[in-house]
Amino acid sequence: MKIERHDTDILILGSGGAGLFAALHAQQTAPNAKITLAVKGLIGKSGCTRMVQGGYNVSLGRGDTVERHFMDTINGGKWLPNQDMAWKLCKLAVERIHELENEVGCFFDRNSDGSLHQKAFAGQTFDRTVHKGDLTGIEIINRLMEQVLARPIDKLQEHRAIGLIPTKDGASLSGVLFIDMRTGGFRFVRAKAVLMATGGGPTMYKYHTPSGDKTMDGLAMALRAGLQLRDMEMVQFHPTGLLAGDHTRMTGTVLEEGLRGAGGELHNSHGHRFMFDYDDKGDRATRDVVSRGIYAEMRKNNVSPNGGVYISMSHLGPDNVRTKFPGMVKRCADSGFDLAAGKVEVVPTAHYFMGGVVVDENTRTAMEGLYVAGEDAGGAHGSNRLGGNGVANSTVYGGVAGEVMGQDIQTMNALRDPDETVLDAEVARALHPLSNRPTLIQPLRTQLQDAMWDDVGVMRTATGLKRGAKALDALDEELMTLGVDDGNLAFNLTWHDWLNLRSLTDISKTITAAALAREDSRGAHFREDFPEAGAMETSTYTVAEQDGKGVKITQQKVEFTIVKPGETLLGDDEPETLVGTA
Amino acid sequence: MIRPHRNHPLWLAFMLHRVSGVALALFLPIHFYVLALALTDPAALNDFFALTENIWVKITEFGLVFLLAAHMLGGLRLMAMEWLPWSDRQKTFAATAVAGAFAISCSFFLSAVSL
Amino acid sequence: MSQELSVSVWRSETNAFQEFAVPAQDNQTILDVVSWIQANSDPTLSYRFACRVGMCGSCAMMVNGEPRWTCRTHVKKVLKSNSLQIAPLRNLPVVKDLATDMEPFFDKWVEAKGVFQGTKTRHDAIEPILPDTAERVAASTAIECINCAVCYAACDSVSGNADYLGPAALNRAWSLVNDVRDGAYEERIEAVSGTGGCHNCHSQGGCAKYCPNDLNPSASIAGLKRKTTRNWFGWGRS
Amino acid sequence: MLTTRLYMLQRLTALIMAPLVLGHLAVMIYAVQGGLDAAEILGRTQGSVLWMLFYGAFVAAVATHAAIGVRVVAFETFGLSKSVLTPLTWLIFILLLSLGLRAVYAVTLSGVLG
Ligand SMILES: Cc1cc2nc3c(=O)[nH]c(=O)nc-3n(C[C@H](O)[C@H](O)[C@H](O)COP(=O)(O)OP(=O)(O)OC[C@H]3O[C@@H](n4cnc5c(N)ncnc54)[C@H](O)[C@@H]3O)c2cc1C
Ligand code: HEM
Ligand code: SF4
Ligand code: F3S
Ligand code: FES
Repeated sequence: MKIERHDTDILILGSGGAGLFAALHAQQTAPNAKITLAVKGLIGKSGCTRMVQGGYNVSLGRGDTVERHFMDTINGGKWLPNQDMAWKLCKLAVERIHELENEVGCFFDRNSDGSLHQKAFAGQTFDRTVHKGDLTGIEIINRLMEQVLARPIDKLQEHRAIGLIPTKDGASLSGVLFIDMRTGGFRFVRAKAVLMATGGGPTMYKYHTPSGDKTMDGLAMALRAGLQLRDMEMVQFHPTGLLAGDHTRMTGTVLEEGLRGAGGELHNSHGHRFMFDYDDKGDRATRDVVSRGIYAEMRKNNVSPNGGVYISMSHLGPDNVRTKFPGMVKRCADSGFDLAAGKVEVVPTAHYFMGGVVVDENTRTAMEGLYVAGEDAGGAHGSNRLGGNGVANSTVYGGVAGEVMGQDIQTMNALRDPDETVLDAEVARALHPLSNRPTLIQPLRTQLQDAMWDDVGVMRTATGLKRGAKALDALDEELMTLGVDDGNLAFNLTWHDWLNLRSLTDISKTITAAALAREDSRGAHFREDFPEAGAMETSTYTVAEQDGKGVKITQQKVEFTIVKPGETLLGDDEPETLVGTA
Repeated sequence: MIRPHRNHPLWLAFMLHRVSGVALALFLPIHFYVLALALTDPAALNDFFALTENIWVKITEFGLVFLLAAHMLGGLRLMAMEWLPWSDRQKTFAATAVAGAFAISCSFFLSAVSL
Repeated sequence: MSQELSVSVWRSETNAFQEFAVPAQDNQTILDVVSWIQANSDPTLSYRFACRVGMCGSCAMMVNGEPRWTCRTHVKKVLKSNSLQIAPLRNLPVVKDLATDMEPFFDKWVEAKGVFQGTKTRHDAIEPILPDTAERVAASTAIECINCAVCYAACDSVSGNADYLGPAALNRAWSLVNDVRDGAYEERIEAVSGTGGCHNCHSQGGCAKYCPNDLNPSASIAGLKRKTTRNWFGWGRS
Repeated sequence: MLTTRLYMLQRLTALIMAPLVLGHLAVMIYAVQGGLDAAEILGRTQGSVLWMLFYGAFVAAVATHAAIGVRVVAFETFGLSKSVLTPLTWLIFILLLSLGLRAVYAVTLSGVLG
């Protein structure tokens, strides 16, 4: 198989908030460098940053402080976050939002006096979420995309990264192997610095929110390249995903959190408002609590026709709902549901992946030349991500990566040569299904999603996790026997379905192993057999690493570099929460 | 060709304006030629006018005046849309333009045939 | 609804429509129909999607001759005598089957100067802007575009004129022309006044009719014609 | 293919023509009553400077307007290349202008001068 070769100075994988910001900042830091942006989909039109609804957390004074934002992030992450990363996230978010408004051209919603409007998002002690209606991500990504498209940056669209290719000694990264999806050919791009910003994405669950192009390729590549991954058991579920049947891609997509905030009620099949059976805050409890409440109802079989529960808004007055949530009402209507006057079936849905590659607060990894930012990087959120911290994280660290790479390449003289055996192995790996007899791929994806949902999902037990691990091993074996027609490799979605499944299976195994190793319940990770959170002072996080054919999980002590459990950065006179005061 | 994506009033208004414009442009040289007959061959001009008693010629003329009126009203509508602050009533505008054109040309036609 | 839909899908290899029978479902979008075919019936079918909820604008196709975002188009809404015809979006080159090359669309977006040019930096305060001044309302009305190119496919001025920047790019330019924070008014007016500029719009209105987000590029372009006319007479901005 | 200049020319000539078209239509409706008659028409127009200016302006405007209009259609509908468009526009303009002015001359001045 012929491989096209191509050289660049800085290579960026992914065009979400992290990838686009990296491209911009790299160009600003090193204007003469050759910068290449490679994406699995179209630039700016793939990934999840575009799908951000709620908004962007940033402390902009008026009583709020970076310290307060930081404490919310640490508390939300149940003391597992890498504190230096969390601090930098909160601090730089302030500069980033100014940059987005003043330089990139985003226009966020204003108060009637012309200042930025900030709204409440669950789990925070200040109304600090900047937004553009309920379509914040489109505004951020469209504006970033324009800026990037207008600059002299090389674009490799519909180029799927399939392997990180190290140098012979394995210490540094030489470049990245791609499939040019439009032709089906291979392309190897050498670069002095590579940013991986492929955005994680827990799409191995039966119900999931992320965009279809996200299938954990980045983390699977990193794992194969020998990098350490942390917090891999931490999968965030959003409680209210649309449930419209297994045959539609709409199933799993998010019905926004604001619905419950505004008074939306969750009912089971008997019309019972069940959330108060599980938590005093009822329907307004946090994401993880509500997800578990719904999951418990599903187990008791109090379910709607498609196997979920209902969200009901009609008691708030259909017209009121229509004016308050026009986007959601229209979206449901397009799918055939009446959110304003009727009730809509919902189910918890896998939303965000807190786990990721171990990096420092400058996005550097253990491998020279490889940088990771955005949802692919672990550490900033710990065991749970606050709503509104996801896009702040990807834009902050994408920008950091751009600057750091722009500086680092000044001292890297030459491009590094690849280990050709790894290159060949990666090509062979991708070609594997083409030599098998063609079969359908989708049924196996469904099996994977069922296995992960049933046994490695919202609530976990050792028995379930072990059952899940066994199912995954079987799935893995079967996957290697599935074949894809090699008649025409150009835009061959079925081939990519197979490759997607390959990455998802690898990472699913890692999630399962980490979940089994973590014998407590923190944030998004809930073990029915270990329901306690454990002592905060001795908190550890999991680190996964490739070990032969399997994965090895170790526990690392959390370093409380800025604040220790029981302490706070807030002054004695500062109230615990300022929600609703600004 | 009216393909599905063209099947709406504003596209039809556009097509009417285009067809009428081109038809007028094709008719004009003939019109000028006929009038110039006054200079070269006045008798021929009168013969031509005699033709206008013919019902088919009348219908053709009706068509032309209709096109001129429709084109003008359509053109005024466009300029109103482009230069006056935008209004969502443009569709009504389009309809009014065509209706107005129709009225004018009908009155012309009626007065021409009602002898 | 009967048990099976008869669906004809454009295939680039044969340059012809190919027939498929697809099981009908209660909640089924056009994207689901296409996905079903690829997953179950013909694995070689190519198409594009990402978000599946109407945010990314990558799934647009011609459905029964009309441009639509397929992930948010319910089958029931467009089904005609139990059959569907699905083709790649008009006015763009086809990569394969139902997937088009959107490059010309985005090149024009940049050509129309659909890119913000700030006058401030990240170290300056964010400009207080009253949300309901006439200019801001105009800018905001045009802003929620997902660059799906549905309008671009609906427009016959685009099909007739390869240079024409098209409704989406001009709509973006109009939003920026009204953005008081932007510092490139003159360049943008220049950019939309050239051979492919706003004057090539013949107010066909298909853009506004089909925009899935209820935007009105037609109105935005009319706005640009107004501004360029003022500029031509040397009358200043508003 | 319209630039701002051509666009403005087309709109301005259209604006000039609007009242002229109305006037012309009114005369036509009046004239056809009782049938068209060369002598009647010529009797009204011949020797009238006002009618000459009226129709002269009309012809100048329409030649410009229609030439630009046909150019657009030739480009968009028939895909004529850009190199032929400009000569074509001028050709139509000159053709319409000369034919038109000759007609105006015929119905207004010819009797007086010749
Ligand atoms: C529906 C939804 C709503 C959300 N709402 C919010 C919110 O309100 N607030 C908030 O803070 N966060 C929210 N998030 C989370 C937020 O979107 C993410 O945290 C963040 O945007 C991730 O950014 P990223 O740049 O890392 O990845 P993404 O934006 O996901 O981009 C990943 C990019 O990598 C590309 N890619 C993937 N694989 C490959 C490959 N193999 N080769 C090349 N390229 C590849 C993709 O095509 C894409 O371009 C939401 C997420 C979802 C799904
Ligand atoms: C009798 C003489 C006229 C002729 C021969 C004529 C011819 C044409 C032609 C051929 C076009 C091009 C059509 C197109 O682009 O689709 C056109 C366009 C146009 N005409 Fe006329 N026209 C005449 C009178 C008028 C009048 C009286 C008005 C208005 C008051 C007018 C307004 C317009 C406008 C605004 C356009 C531009 C349409 C567009 O850009 O979409 N025309 N004309
Ligand atoms: S204006 Fe509407 S139809 Fe056109 S690209 Fe934007 S969202 Fe799509
Ligand atoms: S459809 Fe095309 S012609 Fe103008 S009004 Fe819209 S851009
Ligand atoms: S898939 Fe994103 S808009 Fe349809």
